[in-house]
Amino acid sequence: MGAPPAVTRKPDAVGLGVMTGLGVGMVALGAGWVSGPWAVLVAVAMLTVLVLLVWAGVGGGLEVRRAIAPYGLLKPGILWLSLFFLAPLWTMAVMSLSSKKSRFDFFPSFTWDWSNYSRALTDFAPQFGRSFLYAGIATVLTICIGYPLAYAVAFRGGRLRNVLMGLIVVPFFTSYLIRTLAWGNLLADAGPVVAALEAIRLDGPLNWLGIMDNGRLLNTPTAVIGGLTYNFLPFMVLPLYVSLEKIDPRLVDAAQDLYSSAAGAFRKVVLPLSLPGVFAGSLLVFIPAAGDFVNAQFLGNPGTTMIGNSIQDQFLRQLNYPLASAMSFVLMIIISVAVLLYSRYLDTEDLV
Amino acid sequence: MSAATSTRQRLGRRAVNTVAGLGLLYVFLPIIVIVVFSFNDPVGKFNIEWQGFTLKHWADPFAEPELTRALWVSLRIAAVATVCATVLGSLIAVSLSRYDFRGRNGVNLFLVIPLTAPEIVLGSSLATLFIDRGVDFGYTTVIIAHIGFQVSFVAVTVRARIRGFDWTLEHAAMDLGATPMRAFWSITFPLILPGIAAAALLSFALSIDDFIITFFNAGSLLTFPLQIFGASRVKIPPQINVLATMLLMVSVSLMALGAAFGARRRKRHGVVAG
Amino acid sequence: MRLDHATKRYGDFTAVHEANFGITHGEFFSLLGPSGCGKTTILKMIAGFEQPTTGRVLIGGDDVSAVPPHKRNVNTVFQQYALFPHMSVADNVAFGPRNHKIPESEVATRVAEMLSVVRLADFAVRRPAQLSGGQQQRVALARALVNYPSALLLDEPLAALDLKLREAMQIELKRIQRDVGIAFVFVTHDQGEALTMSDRIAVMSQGRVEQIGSPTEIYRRPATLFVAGFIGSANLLPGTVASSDAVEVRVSLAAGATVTVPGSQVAAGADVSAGAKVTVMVRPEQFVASASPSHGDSIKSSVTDVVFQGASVRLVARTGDGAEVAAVVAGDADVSFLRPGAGVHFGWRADAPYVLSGWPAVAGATTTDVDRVEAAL
Amino acid sequence: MPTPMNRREFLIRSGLMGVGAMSIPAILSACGASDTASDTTGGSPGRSLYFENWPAYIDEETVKLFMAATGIEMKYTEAYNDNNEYFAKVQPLLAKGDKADPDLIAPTFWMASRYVKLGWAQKLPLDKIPNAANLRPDLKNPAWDPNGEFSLPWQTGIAGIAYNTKITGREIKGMADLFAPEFKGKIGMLTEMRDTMGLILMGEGKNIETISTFDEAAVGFEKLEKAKSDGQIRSFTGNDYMDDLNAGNFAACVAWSGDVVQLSRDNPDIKFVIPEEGGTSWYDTMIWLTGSENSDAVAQWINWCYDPVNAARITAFVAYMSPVAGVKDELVKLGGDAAAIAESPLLFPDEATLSRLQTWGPLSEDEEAKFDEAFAKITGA
Repeated sequence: MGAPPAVTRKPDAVGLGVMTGLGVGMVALGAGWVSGPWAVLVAVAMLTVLVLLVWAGVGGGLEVRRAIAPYGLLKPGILWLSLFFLAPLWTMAVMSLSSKKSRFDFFPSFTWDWSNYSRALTDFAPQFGRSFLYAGIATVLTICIGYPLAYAVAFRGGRLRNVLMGLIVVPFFTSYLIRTLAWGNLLADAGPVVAALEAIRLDGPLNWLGIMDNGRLLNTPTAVIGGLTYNFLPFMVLPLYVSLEKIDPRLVDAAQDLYSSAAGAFRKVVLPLSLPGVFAGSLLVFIPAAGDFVNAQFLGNPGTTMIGNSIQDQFLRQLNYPLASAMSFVLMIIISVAVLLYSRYLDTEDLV
Repeated sequence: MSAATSTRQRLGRRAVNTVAGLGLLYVFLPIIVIVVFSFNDPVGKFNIEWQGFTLKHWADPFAEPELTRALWVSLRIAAVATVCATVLGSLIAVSLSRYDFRGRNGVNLFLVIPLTAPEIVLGSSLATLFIDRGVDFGYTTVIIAHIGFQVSFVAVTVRARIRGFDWTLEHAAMDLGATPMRAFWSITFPLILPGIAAAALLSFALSIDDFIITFFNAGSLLTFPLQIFGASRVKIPPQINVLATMLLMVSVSLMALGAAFGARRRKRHGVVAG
Repeated sequence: MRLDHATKRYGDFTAVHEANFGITHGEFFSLLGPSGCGKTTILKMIAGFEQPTTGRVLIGGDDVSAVPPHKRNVNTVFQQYALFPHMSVADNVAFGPRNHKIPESEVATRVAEMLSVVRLADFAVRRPAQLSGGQQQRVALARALVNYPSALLLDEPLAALDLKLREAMQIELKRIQRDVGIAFVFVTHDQGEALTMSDRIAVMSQGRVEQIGSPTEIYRRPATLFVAGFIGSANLLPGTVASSDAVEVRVSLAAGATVTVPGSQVAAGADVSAGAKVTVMVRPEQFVASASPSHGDSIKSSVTDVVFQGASVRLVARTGDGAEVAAVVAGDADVSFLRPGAGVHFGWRADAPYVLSGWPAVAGATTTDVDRVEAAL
Repeated sequence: MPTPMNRREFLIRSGLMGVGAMSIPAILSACGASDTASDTTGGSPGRSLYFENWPAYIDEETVKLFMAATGIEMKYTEAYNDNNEYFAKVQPLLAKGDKADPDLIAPTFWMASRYVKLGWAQKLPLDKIPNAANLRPDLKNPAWDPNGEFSLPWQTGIAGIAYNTKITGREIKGMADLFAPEFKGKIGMLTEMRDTMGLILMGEGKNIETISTFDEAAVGFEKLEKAKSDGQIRSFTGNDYMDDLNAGNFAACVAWSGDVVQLSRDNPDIKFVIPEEGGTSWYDTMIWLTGSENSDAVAQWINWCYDPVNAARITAFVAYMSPVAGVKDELVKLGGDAAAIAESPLLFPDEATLSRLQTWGPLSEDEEAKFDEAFAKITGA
């Protein structure tokens, strides 16, 4: 009885159609496809459809009502997302093809101006490159740090699992900015981390490896990547923990019973079973890291700016909305394509 | 098992634990700095160098009126946005996990997309919409922006938590004469409430701490993170550390409370629906 | 209570096809069939969770097809009980009466009374999770019965219990049904359960009601090959009608013998004209095994397996055309000649064989657990 | 499996959601305006005032004393962090012809000229500001506000070099020191283009008062670009350079005089120097935004601040040069630290020092865009 029947019902089509229609109407109103009297007309039409829907629900039997019910529950949320997620994307797309008549023209007009895109891709290629590079390295690092953490909690945590998990997550309940600033203090030239590294004479090798720059950590790529790694660590640890926790420890025993070494058991049993967590975590870390500008701003130098810094600068300081929109759009498209390719490996439901 | 392998295994085990311990230290390092410096007695504008222990900032955590005001702004925004987003998101989650209907996969995808778009894209696109439509930035725009990213988050979290919920319970209630409304409120709701509450708490935390999206849509409104961002360029009063530590303590106690409540519930109900 | 040509379709899929039968007051009525046959859908139409696509559901003469479940005076015991985990046993039981706005004092009396009927008076304050499976099952019963429904619908209520408990609960259910005297509509895929408890059984397959009758009727005189094979164990021997008249039908079996069956032992409506494809059913306990051909009809086969089962011995043999047949002989009979590989002749009393239309998919013995069917009869 | 709803419930649900959803656009456009306005101070026009200023740019007393003296309800906030950023915040409102939250803001002179050019500033009610006469003569009637009717300076200052002797171990004299290899990765520059570029260009022997095209300044941008790619420059900062200087992350950086005076009170290792090649002088100036109706309050406030007694109190705290004549005498009267400040050459520079300072001349819109773009490219944003 628990599972829904694997058959579709006819009134579904009506519900789906109505909801899609209302969603499109919402986007139309939000993105300004229609204006003035037409907007009123669209609003009236949407209202009419809603009234008809209610009327059908009341007049129609159990079946009709039941077929409409799921859409009824979805409607408010979906309409909200249509208005405040889809419509903005549309507006942004239009903006990215607009041009400004003068420097202080605050209402750029739509002119199919593709130059915004060519500028975004040429002038800001280094920033795009750095964003993906830093985000990529940070993702790998979160796996390196997060995996042992999640593993230790899931398999060694015993009854303290939840407490330990809480301990790992709790620091991230302090403000993101304050945490990043605190890293700035820790990594400062006269700060404790540099002092500690010097005390154990690691500064030489680290300089040589390019991890430290002339004995400095703050305002180097290392600091930016470190900040990204730190700030997005929980997004890796949580899905990893969820997938590791599901693994029955007896599977490891079974593998060892079947002559596998401890490392072999890990490699052949635990690791493959935890891969969905690794995939989900990677997305959850990579995406926000690629768009971040806080770490690069607080911990970086002029040579470590990421695309987020550029978008923010173009949008909020240079007021070049068309260029900022084009950059945002490129960023989103690159990430969406990456996510689509990546998501072949996992179900969307595994994401959180 | 030979002595050699068991030694190796013990070593391996110790290595994992050591790495995990170091990881935990890494996680806590900046927090220690934040907490310690809330007791610092800085000379001048900057709370960077350790100067001496004092309790005075704790005695008067609200000494910085602008900071306190910003914290209030953030709390208010988070409260309103979380309530709205929790309702919208939970409805979606209930609909998705309870019904099978045409377009369900589409809705699932639609929900995930906002979660996979970088914050800067969400923030700047929404700001573009507001500018384009001539909407003034302020409370409303920030709340709208927050609800936007929270809805997806709540929907996905609640959906995960109520996956496996036994919807026959609702049938049973109606079979026993309960109206569908009553069946929902007296049976389903109390059982999925922990899941919803957890999602609401998390999205509240997300809202309070959101910087990037808010930065684009706040206009001249200052939320707590925006205030910190402003302060970071001029002077960072120790009260920031005090308030951050207080927020931390509140969330820790909320989590502890949640854990304790959850444990008691599990013991009493056995079956966990949430 | 009646289903009047009730049909339920989901899209192109017909879950229930023209269900048309009545259930009388005080009757223990079972819906029996393999999973997916539509029996649960019928139950849901009666409870109100589903509406017939065409046809009607009548309770006490009123058409309730469109009445929602909370307004129907029937209650359900769900498969996994669906007890409310956040409520005590007493609150679970009181849930129905409270919905009907019955004064709290009376609710308390009723709950106490009903809990004592199901012998759970001492467990009123516990949570469902603190009870055993059997106790949970009785709470579910009490929770439904406390509403004094005109009929109780039970959806595979015993499926979650282990064998011993299931048998105990069968007796308990029957006792309670006799005590409260209302109609029980019992959905099960376990024929043993149905045969044990029911006054009447509706056997269903692929959305259709194949036969409705008392346990003896459907066991002895199955209407279709499906019923014959599904209820109890049967040896289904395909053959062709050699000749037939008013008195008897002669069938030549694929296994290589000719059988004479009295006219009274032909399924209603079966085509027994000469040349028609028919199946002769003989229950394993009706076979008489002997080392040499006895008088009367018999089929020759060779023993493949002898299983001693205490009270009886189960004999598996293979006929000339390769079909496997089974027989059950008394445990104290002399079976020394039955060694694997030995030839054996199966004979029967003249009125034992039974003729059905059509050929089975697999000739020979159906694999249902024989002992339990026997015990039920 | 699906559960039916009854009619009433269905009605309520669908109806509420429908109405809720439909009204969002209405709410969206309706409450936007009212809602930001509600954040400003209430009260009748003329009796309330909202001044948005740079952080740490006033002592705490002045606002309280002003409110007590006049009965005007004043809101004073410090969210003006960056000229460009603040411009971005208010432009959607002002460009539409709406009112921004504050009545008064204190942009730097070149940004103030942009507000005036765009028509987003109102003429000050000078007839009600008798103390305007106290304005230092050298600040009167700037090129972009020839009649001096749109702006009255808040504070003026010098951009020069600040350094931490603990890190440098030596005295810093001029711009060449900022590009010295020994300080690689230890040098800070300001995100304020005119100050950073001004010093660099003056270091290259240019006169920034006469520069009007990008080409004339290109050499400075090349110099900065090279320093950046060499890793000489650690970061571009706003006011937070003080943080890095104090913590020793910067050996030296481009800095503003008043900040360093304040900072060196707590940390004597921090020094400020006007480069041998010369420093820039700049001023932040109060402008009255369009749409504000509080003309009385604006007049009273400016008049209050231009009273040398009040101006001296502010100066004693912020340690910048006051635009108000007669402040030095008032400082001496105050005695103590304030009197000490009165002797500071950074607050009251002598003629020789003043002659080493230059102020950027006006740039056309297109040329300014080129400067900003080139600078943004180097700062990496």
